[in-house]
Amino acid sequence: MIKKFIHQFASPKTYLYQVDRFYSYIFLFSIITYIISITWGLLYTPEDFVQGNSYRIIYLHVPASFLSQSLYIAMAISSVTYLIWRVKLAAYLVIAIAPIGAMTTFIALISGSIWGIPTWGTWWQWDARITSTLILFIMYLGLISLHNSFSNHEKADKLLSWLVIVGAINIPIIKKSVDWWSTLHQSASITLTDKPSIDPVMLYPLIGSITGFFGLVICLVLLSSKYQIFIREKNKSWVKDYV
Amino acid sequence: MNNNSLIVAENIGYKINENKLFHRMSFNINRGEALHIKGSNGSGKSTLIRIILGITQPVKGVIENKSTKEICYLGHKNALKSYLTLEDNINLMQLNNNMMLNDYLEKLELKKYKDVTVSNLSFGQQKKLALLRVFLNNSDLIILDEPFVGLDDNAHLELTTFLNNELEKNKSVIFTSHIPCNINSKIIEIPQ
Amino acid sequence: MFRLELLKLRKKTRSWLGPILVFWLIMLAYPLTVEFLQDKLEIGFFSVLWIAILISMMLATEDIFTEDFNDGSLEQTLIKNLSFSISIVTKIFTYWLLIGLPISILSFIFSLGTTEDFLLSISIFPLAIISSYIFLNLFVLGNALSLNKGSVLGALVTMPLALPVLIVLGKGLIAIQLNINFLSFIFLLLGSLSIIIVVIPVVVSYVIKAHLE
Amino acid sequence: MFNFAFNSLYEALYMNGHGLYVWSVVILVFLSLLGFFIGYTIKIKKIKDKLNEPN
Repeated sequence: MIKKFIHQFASPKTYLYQVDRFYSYIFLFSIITYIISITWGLLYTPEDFVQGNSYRIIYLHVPASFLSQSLYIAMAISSVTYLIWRVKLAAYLVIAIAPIGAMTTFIALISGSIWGIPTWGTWWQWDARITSTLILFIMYLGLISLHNSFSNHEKADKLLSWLVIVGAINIPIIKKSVDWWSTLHQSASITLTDKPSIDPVMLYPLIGSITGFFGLVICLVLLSSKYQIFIREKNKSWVKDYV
Repeated sequence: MNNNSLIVAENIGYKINENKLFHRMSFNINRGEALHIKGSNGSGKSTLIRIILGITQPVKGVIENKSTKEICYLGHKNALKSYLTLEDNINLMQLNNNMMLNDYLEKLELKKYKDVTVSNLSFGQQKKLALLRVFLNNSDLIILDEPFVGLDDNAHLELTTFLNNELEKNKSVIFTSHIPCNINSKIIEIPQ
Repeated sequence: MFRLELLKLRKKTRSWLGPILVFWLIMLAYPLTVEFLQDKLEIGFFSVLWIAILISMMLATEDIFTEDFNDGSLEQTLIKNLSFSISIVTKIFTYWLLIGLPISILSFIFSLGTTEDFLLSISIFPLAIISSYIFLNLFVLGNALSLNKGSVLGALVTMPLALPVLIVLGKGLIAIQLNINFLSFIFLLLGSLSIIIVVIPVVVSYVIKAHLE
Repeated sequence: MFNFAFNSLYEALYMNGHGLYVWSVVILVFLSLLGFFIGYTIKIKKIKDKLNEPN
């Protein structure tokens, strides 16, 4: 029963129409929230007592590093659906997300190191959290290069999904790395469990920037999945009359 | 669908990156029956064989293999280790404890090359060595992809007689071959 | 099954002796390059040791599947009723036995030679054995993924998986040198090894099946 | 809550020494977002034209 539901819901055609319907709303909502919370965070919140103004990078760094991991988990989930239920759309999603995940991880890395200059004095520090994000970045590159090196799409999808699943083992290591090797990195400002360790005035813009950035990234994923669907289903009849 | 049908295929279809190789192909192979797959090169003969073998999943349709024993298969590549001697290759193919081994080595004149490394053997001899796997098989389905290529006359004759009496032993054979051979078999044509 | 794999690899000296020689070369070259720092040899020694194990394992899996893929014996193993991942596990074990084990023994001898501290070298031995096996499994996955596309892609894909292991090795090493209880690191590696031993062959079997399609 | 943290635009840019880092990150993030959005819209448009041409 589930298989029928998934196939019926997740057929590229219905997906495409859904995306078109919601895309503009999501895009509008997230661009507004993002702009507001960034300006709010950058210009309207008071200076941090310890780090002065450089802490404001948190509004750009935290959403990016948060997204880089959740995008990978999203890829892992869609590769599992692809391998178990042979849902074509899930394979397109995996390939659609990979470059965007690479972008967010790249932003997280660069913003982290730029943030490091004033606070830790060096732009690169072999601290566990940063190295794991670097590892994640290399994994994204590995995934993209693996996908591009195969002409036969079905084969590339299968290999990619298996690599994503094996790579997913690395995500908990990143999570654990902050407390396992208690090193330089400040422990996560927002953890789902305990009380956030930054005071509310700075917290609200942070939550705003995360939701805004999240929405924008989702729009990017929708766009790139549309692109994937066009490439892969180009000689299907419905694509012609859709276009 | 009588019970002695070994392979049953219902309108299987296959396509690579949107271009269709073949579709709506159904056939079934009974025990003791031979099937000759004909088609110009690149028309998907080998892909069909790989689908029957179960290596490749057909994009559409269903294929069912009722034989419990391992399938005896020989493709274009004859799966030999060129850096090892003929003797080692026979061990690798796990044929060394087969009593018929020696007289087939005699028939195919491979006896005297026992410890010659395979890379020094001629193409025909390597083919015969690979065919040992077919002569000494104990499976009830034999699949051969262009088996007669590179064989001299007596080996060609040897293989044809062998395949014919395998059919009498109620085994079934699926093969592709551009070289004519007198094995009475059903024929399937793959359109271009 | 294992006997056959052993036969196949033993006769192919280039592919099992090669990695060991490379390991030997790296370990010999190390003291030569830091001749004047005679007393500080130990600190650099172990990092070079781990990197040498990593590289020789990468070389060991250079053509672990490519050769069988090209000459068609991969299809033959696939058709056999014996499950495909078991034949992969035996293949990896043979490679480890002929390449990983000698390298771990060598690393024990070398560490004995450089640090002259028997207890330290003895405790290095299990770390070397486990990590060489983990690296071998990871690079086998890398090789399987990039079967006919050259091993650069395989290395790029596997590197991120191997790095956390290197981090754990580094931490384990410090624990040994300060001789606080380093058993926890060995168990940590053993734990990840036991997961990898099960997961990787299954994944590799699916990956190769995808290649053969 | 909404008082302007800096008393002049210049100070907002300078952020007593940290402005360079903060604003370079802001530029980086906006450029990459912009780049990806434009990149994908162009790609989709191109492939749409290619699909429309043949028939």
